[in-house]
Amino acid sequence: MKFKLLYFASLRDRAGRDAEAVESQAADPRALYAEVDARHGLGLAPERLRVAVNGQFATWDRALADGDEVVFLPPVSGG
Amino acid sequence: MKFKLLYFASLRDRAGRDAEAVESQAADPRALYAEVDARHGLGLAPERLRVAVNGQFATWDRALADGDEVVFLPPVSGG
Amino acid sequence: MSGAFDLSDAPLDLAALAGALDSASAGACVTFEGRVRNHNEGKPVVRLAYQAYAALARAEGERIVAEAHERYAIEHAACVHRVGTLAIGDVAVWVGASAAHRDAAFAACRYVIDEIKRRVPIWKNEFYADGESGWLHPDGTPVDDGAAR
Amino acid sequence: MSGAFDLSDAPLDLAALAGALDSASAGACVTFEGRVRNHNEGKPVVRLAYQAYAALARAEGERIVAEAHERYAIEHAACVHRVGTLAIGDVAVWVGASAAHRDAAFAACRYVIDEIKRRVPIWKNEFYADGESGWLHPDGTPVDDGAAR
Repeated sequence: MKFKLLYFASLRDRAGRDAEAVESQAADPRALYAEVDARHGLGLAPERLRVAVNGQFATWDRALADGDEVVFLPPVSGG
Repeated sequence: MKFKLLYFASLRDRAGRDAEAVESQAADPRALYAEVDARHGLGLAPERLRVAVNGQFATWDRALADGDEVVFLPPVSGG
Repeated sequence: MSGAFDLSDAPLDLAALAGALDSASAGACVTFEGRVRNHNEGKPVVRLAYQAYAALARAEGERIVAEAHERYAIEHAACVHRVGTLAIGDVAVWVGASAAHRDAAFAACRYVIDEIKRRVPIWKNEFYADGESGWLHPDGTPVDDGAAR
Repeated sequence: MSGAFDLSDAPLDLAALAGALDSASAGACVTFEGRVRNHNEGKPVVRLAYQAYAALARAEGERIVAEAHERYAIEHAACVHRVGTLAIGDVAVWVGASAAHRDAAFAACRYVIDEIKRRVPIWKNEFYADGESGWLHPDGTPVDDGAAR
């Protein structure tokens, strides 16, 4: 399946990009994060992140579908 | 002794004036209020008022001196 | 602390008031505006007038702002209260507080408006659509209504 | 509710924002401004930059303002958050709430800023006087500082 990933904040710095297209067999965000973390060394354990799929907050074991936009969200610090 | 009285809000309406010079032997604000209430029918019991003497909050049994400015203050409603 | 509390018989310049709270170290600024509502206790209000015992009002207002500085870690606080005749929507009272953190700014702003309403010798006379008017209690009920509430 | 929450890459027009809270029946208006401070955790800050996941930030921001309407008896509420590079003193986030009574206006304003800081996907990168920079946690501590606090 093909996924579109967006990176923000420290994950963007570590990945060295703000977006990437990824080809993966990951069934859920947990498996997908393990893959990209292994490749980029993102530096944050998944317990410290939230995940969004197609612009909405999602659970780590949500089933992914081809074409999904997946975003791993570092702890927020707006305001 | 001579006192200067100022009137505000409903007391001003009842007294029909915003200030008056009063000649009185009243020893404290309590006695002075009884006199002016009897004359003007001010309509508020002293328990519902505060009193100020010479621009500062005062007690009802404070000794008055010749020339004092005495103000009986209805319940406030600013804001 | 000069000008921490003031009375004004002219419309308030809110931008100028807020500007006085600026500080490079203040991360949080909270303001409160009290405006003339078009109703009170179910009666339509057309305008209102404030009377103040000016000398004591200024002294007590300054005291309240000073207390806010003692109680909360704020950088600036100020309050201005209108006197005279106001129309619906006019700002009757403005309070602002700035601080490094928002807890202190919110608490100080709330403290000042609560104490102003409780302690400062200012009186509100509401004029109703039916031609009547009446002086108000701090809780918004009429002074001349003898019944306890 | 359109425009109840927005992101802006340009300086905020505070007067225009406050004007949107006006209502003839609103007696109380509370605003919060979060400004860029010149220090954090004891380090001098020279500027900062905000990144946002814009689509989700807008949706979550609108949800928070809608929650404020459900929880408190308010007439209007709104919030705008800056993105991009800001200088010391710039307003980074503005929240306003109006209501018939001040309890609701204070509570709603506080609710919105607290939830915005907790839930909306916006990240702050501080640039320090020593040339370093760092992404921040919600509590203002650095993300990359491994030690628990």
